[in-house]
Amino acid sequence: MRPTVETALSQIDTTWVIVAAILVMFMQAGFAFLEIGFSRGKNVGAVVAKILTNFSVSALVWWAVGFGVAFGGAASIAGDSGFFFGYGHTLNPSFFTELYGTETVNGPFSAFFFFQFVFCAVSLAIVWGTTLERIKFIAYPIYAVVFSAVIYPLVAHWIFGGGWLSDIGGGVQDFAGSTVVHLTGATGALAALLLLGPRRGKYGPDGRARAIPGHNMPLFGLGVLILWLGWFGFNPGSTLGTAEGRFAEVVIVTNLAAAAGVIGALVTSRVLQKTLDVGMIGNGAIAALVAITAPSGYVEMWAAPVIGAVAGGIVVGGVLMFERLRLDDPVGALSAHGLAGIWGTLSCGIFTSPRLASFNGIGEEGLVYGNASQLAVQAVGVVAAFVLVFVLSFATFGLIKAVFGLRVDEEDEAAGLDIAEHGMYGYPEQFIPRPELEGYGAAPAARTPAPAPHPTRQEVPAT
Amino acid sequence: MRPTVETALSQIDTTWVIVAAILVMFMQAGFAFLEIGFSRGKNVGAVVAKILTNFSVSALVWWAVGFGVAFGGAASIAGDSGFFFGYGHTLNPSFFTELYGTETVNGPFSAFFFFQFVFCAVSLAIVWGTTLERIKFIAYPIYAVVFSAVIYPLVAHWIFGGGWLSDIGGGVQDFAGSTVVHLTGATGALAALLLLGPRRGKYGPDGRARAIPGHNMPLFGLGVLILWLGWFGFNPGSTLGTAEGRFAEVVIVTNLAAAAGVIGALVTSRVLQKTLDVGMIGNGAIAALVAITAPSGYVEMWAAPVIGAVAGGIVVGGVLMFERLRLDDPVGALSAHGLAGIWGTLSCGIFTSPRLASFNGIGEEGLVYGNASQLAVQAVGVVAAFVLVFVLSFATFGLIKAVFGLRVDEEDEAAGLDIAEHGMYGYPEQFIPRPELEGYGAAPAARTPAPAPHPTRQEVPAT
Amino acid sequence: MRPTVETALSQIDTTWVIVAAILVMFMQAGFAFLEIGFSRGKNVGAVVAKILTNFSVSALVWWAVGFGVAFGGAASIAGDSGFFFGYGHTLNPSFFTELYGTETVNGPFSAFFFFQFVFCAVSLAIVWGTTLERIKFIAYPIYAVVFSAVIYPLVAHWIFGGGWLSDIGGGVQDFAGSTVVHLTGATGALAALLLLGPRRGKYGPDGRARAIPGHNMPLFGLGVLILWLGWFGFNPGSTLGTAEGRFAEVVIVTNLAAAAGVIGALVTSRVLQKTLDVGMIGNGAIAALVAITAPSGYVEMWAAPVIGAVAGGIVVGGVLMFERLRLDDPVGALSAHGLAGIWGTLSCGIFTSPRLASFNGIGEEGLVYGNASQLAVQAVGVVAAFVLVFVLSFATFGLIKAVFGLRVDEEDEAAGLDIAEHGMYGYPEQFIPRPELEGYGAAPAARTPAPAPHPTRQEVPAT
Amino acid sequence: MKLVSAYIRHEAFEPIRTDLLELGFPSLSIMEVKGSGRQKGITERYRGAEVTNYLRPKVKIECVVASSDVQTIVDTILKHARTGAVGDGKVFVMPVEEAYRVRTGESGEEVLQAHPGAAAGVG
Amino acid sequence: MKLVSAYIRHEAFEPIRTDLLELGFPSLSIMEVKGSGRQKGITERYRGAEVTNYLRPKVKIECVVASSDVQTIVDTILKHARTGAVGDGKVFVMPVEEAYRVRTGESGEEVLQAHPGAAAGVG
Amino acid sequence: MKLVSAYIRHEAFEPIRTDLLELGFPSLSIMEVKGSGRQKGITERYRGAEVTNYLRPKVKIECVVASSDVQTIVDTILKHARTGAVGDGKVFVMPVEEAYRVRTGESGEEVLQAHPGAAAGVG
Ligand SMILES: Nc1ncnc2c1ncn2[C@@H]1O[C@H](COP(=O)(O)OP(=O)(O)O)[C@@H](O)[C@H]1O
Ligand SMILES: Nc1ncnc2c1ncn2[C@@H]1O[C@H](COP(=O)(O)OP(=O)(O)O)[C@@H](O)[C@H]1O
Ligand SMILES: Nc1ncnc2c1ncn2[C@@H]1O[C@H](COP(=O)(O)OP(=O)(O)O)[C@@H](O)[C@H]1O
Repeated sequence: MRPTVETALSQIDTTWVIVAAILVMFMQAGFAFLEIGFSRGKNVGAVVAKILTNFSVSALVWWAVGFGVAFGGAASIAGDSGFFFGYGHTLNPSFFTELYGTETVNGPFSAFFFFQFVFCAVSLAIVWGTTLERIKFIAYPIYAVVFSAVIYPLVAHWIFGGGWLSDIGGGVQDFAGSTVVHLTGATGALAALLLLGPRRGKYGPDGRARAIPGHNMPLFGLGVLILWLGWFGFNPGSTLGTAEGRFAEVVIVTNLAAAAGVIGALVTSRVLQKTLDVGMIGNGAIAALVAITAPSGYVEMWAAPVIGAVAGGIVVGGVLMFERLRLDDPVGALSAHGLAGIWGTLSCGIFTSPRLASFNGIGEEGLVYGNASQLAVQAVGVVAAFVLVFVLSFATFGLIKAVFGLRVDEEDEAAGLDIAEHGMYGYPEQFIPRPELEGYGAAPAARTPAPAPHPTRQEVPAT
Repeated sequence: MRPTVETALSQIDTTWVIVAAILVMFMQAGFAFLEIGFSRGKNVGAVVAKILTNFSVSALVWWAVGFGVAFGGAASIAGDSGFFFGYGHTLNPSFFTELYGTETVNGPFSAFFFFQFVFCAVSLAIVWGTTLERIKFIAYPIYAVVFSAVIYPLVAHWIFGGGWLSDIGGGVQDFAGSTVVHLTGATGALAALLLLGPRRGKYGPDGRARAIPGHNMPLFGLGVLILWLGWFGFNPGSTLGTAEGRFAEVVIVTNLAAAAGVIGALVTSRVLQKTLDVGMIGNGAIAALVAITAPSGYVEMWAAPVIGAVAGGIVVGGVLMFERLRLDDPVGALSAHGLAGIWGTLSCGIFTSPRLASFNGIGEEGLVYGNASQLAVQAVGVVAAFVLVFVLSFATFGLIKAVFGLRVDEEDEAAGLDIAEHGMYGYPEQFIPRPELEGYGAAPAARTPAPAPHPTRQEVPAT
Repeated sequence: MRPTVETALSQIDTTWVIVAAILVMFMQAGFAFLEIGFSRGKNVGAVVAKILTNFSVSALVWWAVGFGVAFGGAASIAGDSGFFFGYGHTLNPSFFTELYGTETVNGPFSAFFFFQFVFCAVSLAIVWGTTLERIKFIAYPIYAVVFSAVIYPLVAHWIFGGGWLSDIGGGVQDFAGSTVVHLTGATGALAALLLLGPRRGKYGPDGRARAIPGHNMPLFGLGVLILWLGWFGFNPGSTLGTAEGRFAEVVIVTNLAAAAGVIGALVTSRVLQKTLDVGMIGNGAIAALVAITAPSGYVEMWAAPVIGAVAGGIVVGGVLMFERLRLDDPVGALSAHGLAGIWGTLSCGIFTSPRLASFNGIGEEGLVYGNASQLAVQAVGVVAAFVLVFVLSFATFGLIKAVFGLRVDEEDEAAGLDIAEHGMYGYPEQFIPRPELEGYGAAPAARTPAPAPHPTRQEVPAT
Repeated sequence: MKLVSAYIRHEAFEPIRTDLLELGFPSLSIMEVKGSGRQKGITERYRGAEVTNYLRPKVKIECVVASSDVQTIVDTILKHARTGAVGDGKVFVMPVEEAYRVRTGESGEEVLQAHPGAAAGVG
Repeated sequence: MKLVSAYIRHEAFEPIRTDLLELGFPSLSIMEVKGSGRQKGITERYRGAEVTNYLRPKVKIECVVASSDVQTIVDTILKHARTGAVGDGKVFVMPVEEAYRVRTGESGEEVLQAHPGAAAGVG
Repeated sequence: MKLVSAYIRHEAFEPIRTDLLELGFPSLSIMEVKGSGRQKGITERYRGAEVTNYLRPKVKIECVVASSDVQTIVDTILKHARTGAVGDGKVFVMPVEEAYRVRTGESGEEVLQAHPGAAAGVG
């Protein structure tokens, strides 16, 4: 049988979705390095263990349960098929079974599954930056299970998967998940933070915040650049295909917003902080990327710099505000993913163009085109998602706190999570005195005949 | 002439293969950072020089010789065309000339060439982690030539390229190279290690192993995450195309295995080591990725977590075992690529599904489907590859040892390879005393009129 | 309407161009880490802020102005449409409107826009390595505006966009921009350097150069590997599509050249420096990639190792030469992007094959095929680009110097740009004394009841 | 003149510095040291092997003062550095024979501390 | 009371610490130093320029003991630190006038070392 | 025997070392210290909070010499370390009672410096 053009198009679309998903997967490294950069040197190995563990728990739970809840049918609250996802399995009908023209899992549908998984994993990763340097390891796998089986899948189902929020008005517009992914993650972070409290030494007895600077701005920068890279999968991949080259427009929209976010944060930092705070500039990029996530498929290019620049301003103001409110958020996720996620979702209600509302078939144009109703729909989406995630997360973290404790003890926090929870420093040469680290003294027999350990051959008596 | 759908499909396939190959190429950075993280700070610049040199030698030698030996025809032992690969050259017929419908090198075939090259380069990179912190630089280019011209191409030919191992039974199943790439690399490492011995200070006179902790867990984590990323090219790219979106299924299989490997290693580390060893958790991911490499194209999704979890357990046990056997392997490659490579290859004989054996047209279903014979075929593949690689590698390293010496002298090892072989520390500020590093004293004339070097303008007398 | 094969091909091409552009975008991280690695630890956060700011300014300015100047028409000096680029806008006819079959901006054309933008951003990034550790932050945004609006777009227009240099002879051959991108960046760097002078302490009163070693070879290596990765978008993406799988050939050509560059630099470093300088080996890869950029679409595979090896030699010699000329270029950009860019452009005049000259429809075959005229055309291209960029850049930097000053004062340079311009060290734990960094003393009330801060629970009296 | 040399916990430093400054003793130097005393070691685990640490990070303060000021300095240090737990550290007093201020080349007790009264009290 | 102050190779420290502990002297401090003595410099090469290093890493041990214990300490250090090659280092003995234990505020020789007998022998 | 102990700027070290070497005093040790004196603090800003630094990096030179050589050492240090600005540092002289060369076990003034004449001048 000769292959058809439809076959070719399906394979192109599958290729793009997989490439995009791989880029999004790599955002895990972005979060890891953003967090590592913002941590102190005694808490860095723990971030590596954490990111690998969470991503892995999430992968297995999403496969077993989460995907089914999110996309296994078009019911109003949750899906109900697709558990233990596998080739040849049958799915309940939904927008996506229609899109892929199949209710039986095949290759292209597998690409969709994986693309949605990496979104769940990003959302989960966002939770933990706020809890850095003091949370117990045990909290990760437990919350990761609940999050990947229930919390994220519910929000995803409500907005992406055909649930009730896609039915109010013309539907909530959230192209790639400013709310579904980012606000969800930040809300989980807020719930954890309220139960966790600030890091030891963050607030003096006078109540004033003390800087606890992250130990490594280059690695922070690596994180930001990897996230920026990954976002070219995140937003443009959410086209779920290559039709009309729309995804290329989304690439530009995404990039313009991010660029404006950097400039917005730079200027705001200069004005409010009287310096060019490196972390804030990076946060500006992230916040703008978060903000443009929802509108990236709905707005024309000219709107992107506006949305991004505002996000850049918001994140700087937000970080300063939360710092005052004694909400100790070492990476600024509450601002960059929470506030900017809200702003981004609402901004659809302002900037969505008629062309793109109709292209996507979701919702209507925004305020600047003379329609106020979409903004209200967007607000409902934000509130619904926030309440759902906050309640479930607070309950889960509360339970963990009651059963295991949420926070390492003071001694362990002072010593650092690396040595306390992982048995070894992440930077041993920084923390273990050199004579003890080398300690050839343990080998006196070997020592005596050994030549004097001159660093190089050139070390000979000068006289 | 109007383009045909076949043209379009060929271009899609070529695009995917090139994208996959680029991802695999980037695994070089993964190996570099895994090794850097596991090294001491005095041996890190050497890793950079090493990885660039090996990759480069391999690229040139693969182009001139290796590709021809591996894929230049379907003879039982070695190929015999395709040397100094170039557009328009003629190749002897093989499975691949048929697949691409051409015996004359063209664009799509070039993609195949490059995809196979990056596999060779990965296999070579695996060799060196075990030899860290003590091997002489000269060993790299020499072994790299032999490896890329003969050792790897022979194994690749035997299993991938139509050689004798693809003829026994229905053929050895090794989808992306658990044996061809990973076991080969680890076997080369073992040969080198036996001739090299443990690092100075690793074993005391009492014979007990002493921890020589790697200096940087964040960079180790970067390595792991980049490797994980690259594996989405490695396994799914081995479909060599996009037909039926099969590669998307391979993506999921690969990811589920890796996730289970992390959890398997985490649990095993907790049980055997009483801690959550960051390096082990990362090794768990790698080992599972190695293990799933062979079966990734042959097993259904449900089998992936099983294969991965076992690999995660194997790598932890293996590292502890080799440590006791006085085989000093700083990165655990013998376990993660060797033992897990064997496990992965054998696991095809257990889990291969009938659907996928027939889809690939290689071998038969595995034990769980009631067929034991494939397991035997897999075992033959493992043994044959191991013997070939070990003999050739041991001979090559033995020769290098006899002619140049394989190991830097004690003084150089103590001082570190960076200063000893590359003339400068990889972290000069860590090793050179600051007054000597800055040494403006060398410029007294410039010094006298210069203002006192206050770090900032704010430094003024307080009184 | 049934989709046509042409639709499928357009979507494949768009996919490849976007993937390639994303790879090129990530080269920003490559430049960042190459520069960070070659900087001292006190100037590293500044690089992060710098790269984000420049990329962002460039993105906005390219969108508003630069693209229009470069590609908004086929006039001899500059384009004149496409400003504030957006979907549905109309462009003046050019080679590219013909290629894409549209004068109205659509998806595929957006991919082209973005691909060209990331090239501009790469060119801009090249400028700053040479100015490391002493230039004022204010210089970045100002020069970035001029560069992205005028300087780069003019060169791009002249050679890529149908300007006068594509008309002399059969046109200047510069497939992916050895001249347009790399020489342009290096020329900007030279202009800045002449106005900036060497780093404090680089040359003693005796005039001898003193080593100011970069602080981190692993991060340098990360930069090199990311750049190498990105080049697989840079050159093969410049096919602007997937026709005949040509881009796969370009991948191989690119990689062979880079490999030969590493070996060339390794050997040259051993001969001239008597060591295996890690930075030089990395520079060798970069220089070869720069050199192969112009010919990558014009030469057969066999020529690539030759071009690359020469570039590897050139960069080592060039770095040593500029060091003597008191041109203090911490990263070697003048050599790796300047000299190698010139060599690469000229090498088309030597090695371009008749097949590929005619495939691209630009210029003629080179010297080895018996035609000398193309070499002359190439030389004209180099000179024209150099003069244009140098004059405009020197004027811009001169103006900045006159108005704001180009260089931080001596105190700030000694203290480092991180603390001086960004308010905080990039590695606070390296620079701030630990008691002051932790300073719980500020919280005496909290201190008294607190348990003694033993690092772990195990710290108990031994007696 | 005496050198007061104290090995203490890092977190004790800031209140000591603040108090000494108020008392007119701004001049001192510190350095990172590792010390052992009455403490068990910490065992670190890494890939199946172990390494044991007996030394703990401390900060050493070195402060040269006129002999008559020694007790003030010692008392200030003792006051803030005490938590009552093992590892609080030690203070030693050592003789110093001469002192020079590099900036001026002056020598004698008056170069020791910025506060003019500090040395003046020595009489 | 005396301060025994030794500049030695890193690898000598562990046996010294072990022996001192057995002899009843657990308390000491160390710090990283760089020293020069009878050694040529090392020349480092970097991108065509050079920098020369005359200083080598050493570890400095500071151990305050009762005057009667000085010889024990010095002998222990000399025993383990000697390789016979250039760069083995030096040991100096300096007077200490007073010592305080921060945890208790006590002063005098008995605060010096954990081992009760250590200072007891002083008489 | 005396210990000359100097807290100076980093950039002063190299000429001092060179001069001392020429004068026959190759042996010395240095360490990184942070010092405070007559200087205001530097305030660092980070994400809306601040941290203030009162300590500046200095290098400490420790050089034990025969009593008769002290003035040479002190003068050499003063000569090169002076810029005339606040923060130039201090030099202290302290008594040393005994010295041992680890390599040989010898003790006394002759072990102090490599230059044979250096101690010889002590008489
Ligand atoms: N005799 C000594 N010589 C040098 N340093 C000492 C001495 N005694 C204590 N120290 C330093 O003081 C620190 C705390 O000593 P420790 O014995 O724990 O105090 P204590 O037992 O008095 O509470 C040690 O880590 C070490 O740095
Ligand atoms: N007079 C001294 N003052 C301070 N430190 C010294 C002195 N002599 C030696 N040292 C320290 O001891 C280390 C080894 O000294 P070195 O002269 O090589 O020993 P030797 O010649 O006795 O074998 C030096 O690196 C330095 O740290
Ligand atoms: N009395 C002292 N005790 C210990 N260190 C001192 C003392 N006085 C000065 N220093 C050291 O010398 C450095 C410079 O001192 P500073 O007071 O700035 O010098 P001056 O005021 O004499 O120019 C300080 O940073 C500190 O390290």
